[in-house]
Amino acid sequence: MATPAKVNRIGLEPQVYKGGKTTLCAGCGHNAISERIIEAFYEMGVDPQRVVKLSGIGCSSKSPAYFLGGSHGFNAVHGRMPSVGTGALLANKHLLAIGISGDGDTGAIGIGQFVHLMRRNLPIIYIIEDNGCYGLTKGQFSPTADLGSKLKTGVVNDLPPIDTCALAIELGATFVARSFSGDKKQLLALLKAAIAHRGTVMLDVISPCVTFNDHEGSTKSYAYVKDHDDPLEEVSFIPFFEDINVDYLPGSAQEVAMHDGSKLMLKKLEEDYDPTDRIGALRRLHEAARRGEFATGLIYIEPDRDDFLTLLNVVDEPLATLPLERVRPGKEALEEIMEGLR
Amino acid sequence: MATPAKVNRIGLEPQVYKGGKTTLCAGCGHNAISERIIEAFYEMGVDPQRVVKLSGIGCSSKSPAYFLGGSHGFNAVHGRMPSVGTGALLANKHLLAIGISGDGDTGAIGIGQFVHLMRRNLPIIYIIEDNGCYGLTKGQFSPTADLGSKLKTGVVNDLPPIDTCALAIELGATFVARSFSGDKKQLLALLKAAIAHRGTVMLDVISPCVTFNDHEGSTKSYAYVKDHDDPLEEVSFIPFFEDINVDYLPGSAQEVAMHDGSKLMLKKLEEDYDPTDRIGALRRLHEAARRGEFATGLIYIEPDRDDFLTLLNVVDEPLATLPLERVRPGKEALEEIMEGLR
Amino acid sequence: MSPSELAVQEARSTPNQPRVVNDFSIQVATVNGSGSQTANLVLLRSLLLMGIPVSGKNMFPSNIAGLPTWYTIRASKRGYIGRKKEVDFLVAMNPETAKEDVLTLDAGCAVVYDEPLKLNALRRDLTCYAVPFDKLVAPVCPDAKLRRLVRNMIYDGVLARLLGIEMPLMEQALQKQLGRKAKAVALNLAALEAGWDYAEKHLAKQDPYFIERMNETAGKILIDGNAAAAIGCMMAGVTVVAWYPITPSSSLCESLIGYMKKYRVDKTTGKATFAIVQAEDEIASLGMVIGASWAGARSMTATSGPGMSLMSEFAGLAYYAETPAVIFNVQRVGPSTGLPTRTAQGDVIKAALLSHGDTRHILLIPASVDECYTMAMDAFDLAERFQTPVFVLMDLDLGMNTWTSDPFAYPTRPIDRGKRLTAEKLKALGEWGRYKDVDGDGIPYRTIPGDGLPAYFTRGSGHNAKGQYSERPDDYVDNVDRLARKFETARAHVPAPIVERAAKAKIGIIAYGTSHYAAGESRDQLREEAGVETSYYRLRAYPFTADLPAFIDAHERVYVVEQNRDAQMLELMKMELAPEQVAKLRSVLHYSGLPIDARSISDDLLSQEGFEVAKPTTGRISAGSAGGE
Amino acid sequence: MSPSELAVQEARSTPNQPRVVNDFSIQVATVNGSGSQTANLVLLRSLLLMGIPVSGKNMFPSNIAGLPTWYTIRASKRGYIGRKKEVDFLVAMNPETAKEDVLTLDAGCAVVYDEPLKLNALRRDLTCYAVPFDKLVAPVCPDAKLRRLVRNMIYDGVLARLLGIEMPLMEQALQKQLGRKAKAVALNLAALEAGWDYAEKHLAKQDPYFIERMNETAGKILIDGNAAAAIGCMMAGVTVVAWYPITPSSSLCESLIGYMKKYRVDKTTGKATFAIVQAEDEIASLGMVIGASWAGARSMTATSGPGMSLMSEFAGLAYYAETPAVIFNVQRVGPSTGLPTRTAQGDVIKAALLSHGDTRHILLIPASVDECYTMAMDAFDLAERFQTPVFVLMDLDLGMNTWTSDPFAYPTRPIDRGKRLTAEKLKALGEWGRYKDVDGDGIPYRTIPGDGLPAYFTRGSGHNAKGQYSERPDDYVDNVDRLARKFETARAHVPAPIVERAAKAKIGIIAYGTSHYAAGESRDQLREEAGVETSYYRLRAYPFTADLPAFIDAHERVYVVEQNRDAQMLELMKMELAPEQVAKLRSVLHYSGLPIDARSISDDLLSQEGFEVAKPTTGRISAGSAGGE
Ligand SMILES: Cc1ncc(C[n+]2csc(CCOP(=O)(O)OP(=O)(O)O)c2C)c(N)n1
Ligand SMILES: Cc1ncc(C[n+]2csc(CCOP(=O)(O)OP(=O)(O)O)c2C)c(N)n1
Ligand code: SF4
Ligand code: SF4
Ligand SMILES: [Mg+2]
Ligand SMILES: [Mg+2]
Repeated sequence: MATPAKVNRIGLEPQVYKGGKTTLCAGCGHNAISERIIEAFYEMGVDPQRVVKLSGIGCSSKSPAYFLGGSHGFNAVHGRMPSVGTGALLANKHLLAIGISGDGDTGAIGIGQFVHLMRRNLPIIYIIEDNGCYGLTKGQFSPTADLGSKLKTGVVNDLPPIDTCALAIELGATFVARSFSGDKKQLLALLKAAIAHRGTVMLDVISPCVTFNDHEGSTKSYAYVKDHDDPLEEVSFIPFFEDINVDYLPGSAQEVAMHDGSKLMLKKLEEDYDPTDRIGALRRLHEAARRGEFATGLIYIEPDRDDFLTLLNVVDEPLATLPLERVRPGKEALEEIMEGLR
Repeated sequence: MATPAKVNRIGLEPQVYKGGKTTLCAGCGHNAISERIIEAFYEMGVDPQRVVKLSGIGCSSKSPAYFLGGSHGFNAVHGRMPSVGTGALLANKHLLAIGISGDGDTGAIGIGQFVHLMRRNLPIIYIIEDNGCYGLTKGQFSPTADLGSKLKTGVVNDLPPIDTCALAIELGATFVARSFSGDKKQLLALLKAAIAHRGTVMLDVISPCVTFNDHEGSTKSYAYVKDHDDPLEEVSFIPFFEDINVDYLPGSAQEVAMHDGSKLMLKKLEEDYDPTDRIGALRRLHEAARRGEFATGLIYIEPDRDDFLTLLNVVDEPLATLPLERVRPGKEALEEIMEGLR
Repeated sequence: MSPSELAVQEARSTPNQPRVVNDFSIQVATVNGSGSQTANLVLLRSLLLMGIPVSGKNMFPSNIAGLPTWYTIRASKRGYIGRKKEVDFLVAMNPETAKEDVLTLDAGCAVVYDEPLKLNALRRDLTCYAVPFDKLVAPVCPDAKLRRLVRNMIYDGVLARLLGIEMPLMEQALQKQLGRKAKAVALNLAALEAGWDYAEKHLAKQDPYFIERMNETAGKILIDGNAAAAIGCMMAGVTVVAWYPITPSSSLCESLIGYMKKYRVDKTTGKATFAIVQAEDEIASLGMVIGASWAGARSMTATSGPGMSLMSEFAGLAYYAETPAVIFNVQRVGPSTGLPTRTAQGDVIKAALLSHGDTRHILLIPASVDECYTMAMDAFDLAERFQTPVFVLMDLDLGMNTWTSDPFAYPTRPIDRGKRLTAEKLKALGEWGRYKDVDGDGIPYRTIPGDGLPAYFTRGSGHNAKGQYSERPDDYVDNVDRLARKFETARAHVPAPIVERAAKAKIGIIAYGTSHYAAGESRDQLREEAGVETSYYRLRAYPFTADLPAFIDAHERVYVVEQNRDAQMLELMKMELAPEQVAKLRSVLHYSGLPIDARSISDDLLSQEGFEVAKPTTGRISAGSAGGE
Repeated sequence: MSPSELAVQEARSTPNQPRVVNDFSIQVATVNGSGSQTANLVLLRSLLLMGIPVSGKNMFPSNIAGLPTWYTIRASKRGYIGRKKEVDFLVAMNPETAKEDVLTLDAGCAVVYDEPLKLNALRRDLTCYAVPFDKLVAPVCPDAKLRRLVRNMIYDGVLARLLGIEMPLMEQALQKQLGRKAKAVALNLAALEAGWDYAEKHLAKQDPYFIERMNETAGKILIDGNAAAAIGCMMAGVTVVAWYPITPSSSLCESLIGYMKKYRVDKTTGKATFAIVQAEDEIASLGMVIGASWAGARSMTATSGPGMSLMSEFAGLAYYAETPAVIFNVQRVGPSTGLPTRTAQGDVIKAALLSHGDTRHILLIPASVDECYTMAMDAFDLAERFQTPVFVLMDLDLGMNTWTSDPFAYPTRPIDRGKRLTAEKLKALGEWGRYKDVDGDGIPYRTIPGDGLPAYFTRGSGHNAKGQYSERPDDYVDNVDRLARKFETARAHVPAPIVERAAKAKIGIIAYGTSHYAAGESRDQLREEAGVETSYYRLRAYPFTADLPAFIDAHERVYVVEQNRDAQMLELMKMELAPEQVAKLRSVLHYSGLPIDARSISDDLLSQEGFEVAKPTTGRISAGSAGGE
């Protein structure tokens, strides 16, 4: 007797959420992130038909081919995923967009588009698979490489890193988090919350490059990150469609109500951390960085700001498929214009 | 009997520091900034032969033609002044570089190069002539336009501004200040300090566009800025070559020792403001912005960090003019290389 | 100026010239930011209302206010609307350029000038009319701050009187121009009348230039090419626009915003059927367009040369990934920090080949405002049909100057959304592959996110016909060969040229875009002045259509007229035409930044034909400020 | 494999083939990241040490580890170093591609394969040698983690035995390759010997392929083009480098960093006579180069197609502002997200015309590693002499593959820093103007910041000859005409072609860059197989030098061989050659992403010449993974 297939709330099997076989190196952090994405979308019961996957160029940017095989994807040019994603969402505001970038793709050539995407609060899940180097071009330092971090060749990085989380907060992103490809639980919870959030989700996931940046002296090696992970809270996510009550001691947890009715439960690890306080969040990031640590978890959230698509006030249907009558004004309109020009 | 010409400490007359006749609109804030630059370079006794002026494209970017006529200048492409400036300084580390950009030139197309210049702490005086609009293309909103600010046509800006000062601080610039084209005294003092600083000076000068953005409803109009100027301190500059002692009540002023022996005296207007505290500076910027005000003055300074040219550890002479013997290795070198390839 | 001074000056003029009616050019020299644009457009429209074919061209500097600007209005009973090289009637308002403006005129020209400039002292072979503008403006405009703006309307009044433009039409033009701004209308009307009155009382007509009513402009509209293109985009059903301001293309998107807000917002819900985003730069603009087109929207951007250069990488991606994109390039003189307010046809070969690697793009080249309108619609249809970027190459002259036109016709054709896979088609095909050439025309079927049909992963060239990742040499070759085939298919679908064969003509002329007007006028000059008959081929698109070789074959020599230094269109032709055809091709180039004029073409062509050509006329205008910084 | 199995297989081979000595290709199919590169380079170098002309080409995927990779080594006693289309000897290590690799071989080929793959079962017309790599590696490499890396060295040992490569030379090559890493040397030596021993004991030679000592490589070096160019840059005295990583150009700058650290740092102070900056992208790279060159440094960047596209705007500015810049473009298959690890000559016309507006750039096109070295030096001299960007167009094949060469000669020429104004010159000139053409060659004199000479304000085209701001039409025309003149001057200064005229040849062949080797070999094939004599013109630069028309005139038909779809160099030629010359031009194209091979040229050319050409050989390699993502 066949056991009934395991399905999610929209009746799809886990298999549906998988993608092609990865061509990344065995053990690459990026693969772990793909796995969490597969789980999160499966468990949240997202319709793959609604999802678009966008990326730039890099090992990280290849990874959308390795999850959600039934969704459309666009492997664009280096550093320009944000604009392509913006366009896709303008065409169809019902799409759920997930953009995958690398720290080189975002921090170097793509930092301009990153800045403007954050500023617009475009509703997209923007993931940086952050390994502190350019994996695909063989390991040069990227702009997130830490001061003093070493290349395999022994060369030392003498520039300060760009903290993409601090930048995103400064620029107006409404959901900013950092995680580690090795922290399954935290990453999964954050990804689910990301799916529930309406606005820009900026999720910097430290994701060791096992081939070029996993050695002693690197501050983005698996071992180093594991040792220097400094979680702000214990994150759990309760989707709107699950009726779970979690009890915490009063004051020991913060509950964030998401746009779709889901809840993000943050069990405090530090008395005073409040992820809705922008300047507090920045301070905390700076402090961790000064200690050589990575503050992870939900760093900042502003659940209620209007996202870019809302500001544009477009019709409810996707612009992409409006019929001719809706997009071509009538004869009178043209005549009126002509009259005005006589 | 001819009166002796007024000259500065290197014996040059004020005239020498002037440039061509401005082609900007009468009353444009940018012209006021050019005047302060002329004064500052004159009074500091900078040799114009040592100065290079760089700019992108915009009304602001035209202004280097209107000061320091005896210095070389390069009006580059839109948003890319930072890279051209970087190149010039790499070629000759003895040059004193002043880059003029606009809020569009920097905040929109140029934000990527801005980010990386700040991160490198390139020793350049980077001035944003900030009018919240694209003057040269007739007044569209720029990324520094404030939320809710109005165009002449009545259109309201619904995106948050990029605070270039906060960004510069976050990214590692070592001298970050904001001023107002209408505040002669403050701007002049900051410009002189900028000349004395070794490292990136990011000076955002609010500079009203009298033609397109000086109306009611604009938050970058002359009147609005005058009303909402929120100076952090009273800035005065004492150059190393002047032997002045200023007495302040203890605790009422902060003295910043500059790299060249000059002193920046900051008479406190607020008890607790400390421009060497990064996160404090960010908080203060956020607070002013929340109140709809512009925090001006010296916002942040870190006088001692190595600048980019120092990190590169190049020879003392300009690379540009090293003689052939210094830049072409000898025959033995080539032979050694060839031997290694056999 | 006292009446006696006037008398002196009359003596200097050449009163025995024959009357020149409706066939001359007026140049107004002012500084920008002085409100002269209103006065100039009123003058232009008044001539239109007089029924006379007319055109207006603005030569303005690359700054906002205070620098020399020249506006040239040409009245032409024969309907010539290209630039006229010679100035016949000068209005000299700008002290900075007045001297040079006057010195470069041909003998016999007329000059209205601001009295204090004393231009009459400069030459004796002109007809000079002094007007004390400051004195006249004071009484009509008590508010001293506004005088600068109103002052220019006075020369309209003076010209109306001197040339014979009917005042009621002038007033009508003024009303139209200023719309509902009652106070402005009143002030300007007063200035207009003050000018008229002054001329009536103090200026005795001495020059030969006259305006007389015709009936050539009934129903015509006045519009610039950018606005015309904007209307076309709206009518094409554009839904996503991403742009970054740049002269001379900004007003295309700005006009579009205006029209869309008026006609494309749901009256009841207030919601828009479009999204227009001012992007952070041109790379982002094209990225957004590509993303939107990929997701199924009709999407466009507009820019000029520097922006197009920045779009290079993305343009190549779109060519290979086969996403539609409509890109207007309103051309200006290159490069960046070049002459952004001067016109050129300098991006032709660059647009055709934009990006690295083997790429080739469709170009549409409108010559008129009407074509700006229709080709905007064509562009979207072609971009979606061929799933590729389509460049609409305009230029500053077409985009920013005001042109007369018949009113635009409402589109009768439905829009072509190209080969979109449907459930039925999928069934019919059996198996779908994103890049399969099922119809043999090189054009594959596509799906879009959210349509419920099979998804695919979009990349540049690294895929097989099914859209799967591939680095196989044969997959690559198959794919790029299909792309070449697709481009060949496009030949039959782009706008065909407009050809005029003259019966016994041995000479052909090929022109495109705004060179058309000067070329047409030049053909008349060649016929009338030198007895040279020419056939004419107005090119409207790239790839070239199949009839180009035949046109060349039918003539002994063919001149390709264009506004760039390097003969870029000719270069594109040479790349694909047979050597026999190439052997017949000659080039006529004009690249000073000013719009091309008929006289320059005729002189150049005739001298290439072995005629003796007179020294270039002195009518070289001094447009452009120099030096002094 | 048991000896009896071996016997079965021997029967299948075709033992009566004649001995093939020093004239065959070996292809090693592995996965990348498996350390095979070391084994392949040792094999390559051992042949060099045997005195045999040899070349190696790596066909690798666009990822870091785990995907199929093919390395082809060609031994050619006649000195052919282009790619050979047919594979003669396969080493099949990669389970994923082994089947297809074997199936596409021609009959009679030899195969060494990993025993478990059982490839002998696939075909009976090959000579198959099974080797149990895993079993052999275990004893020589106790550390299981290292086995993956050492395992490949075993096939070197097997091949040494089967082909007759002398073991001491193999060992010498290994020492050279691994340098001072004693432990690695020891491990690999053991693996090498294990391979040799296994072959000695278990494999009976059945194939016809043999390596025998020659004396053709004395003193030769092995180097890739990127490293060669880097040495050239260092010797040219480059002082400022700005770059952004991109395959296949990264290793140019990375090699340069290595050399500069060694040879351009002051021994006593530890200070560098150079600055190398990894920029944030290619726009910034070129911006830095322009800034540095403007300020007087010798400055360069290196990139590939996508980066060059991004440099478009700046390239135009540099052309107009007349700042030197040296840009290496190591070409790969376009577009972005295309095939970044495959070779092409696809950016030729793009580089020549890069930017909007009327621009034209100097291109240098090295064909050999020696020319990478010398032309790097030429590039700086030309860039400074002509105050303009100079592109050095290499390709992946040249830049990343390892080539044999004579050692590079130390430069004898001093560097040319171009027309820099000096105090004396200024005195002689009287008045200096930044853009004055005082020498009639179009090249003006420049000053640099800090030199104490007159300063100027640098812009694109908006200036007069003095360098002052100007929008005047005549100033613009004068300036761009001078720029065109300057480009004409360059014709006489760029590297001249290498021409070989065959006495009675009616056919000419033009090739450039890496197409040279296949073209040369093809000329032999044409002569020997079809009796077709050809002359040869190896183009080395753009603008074309004056002798190009004469070469074409001297032949009836001229074939332009290139590695792109659109015949880009031919297009550039058509743009300027006379129609009689164009009529003679034909095209031979190869654009699969693999390096061009002689057989493909010969077949294509002969069929265009009307010869009957055999169906393409089956020797089509399966380089490239497909599908299944
Ligand atoms: C315009 C352009 N420049 C350079 C490259 C080469 N390139 C490909 S991936 C990459 C860096 C990728 O680094 P990152 O984004 O951190 O991704 P990772 O491989 O580390 O995951 C670069 C520079 C390119 N593809 N396009
Ligand atoms: C690549 C490119 N895109 C667009 C332009 C057009 N452009 C010129 S100036 C400018 C904006 C200038 O704004 P800002 O920097 O704020 O200077 P301002 O004029 O306000 O001083 C733009 C968009 C250009 N020159 N180049
Ligand atoms: S090179 Fe690094 S980033 Fe790329 S796939 Fe391998 S481990 Fe991952
Ligand atoms: S338009 Fe505005 S920014 Fe430009 S010069 Fe005029 S006032 Fe200044
Ligand atoms: Mg990375
Ligand atoms: Mg501005």
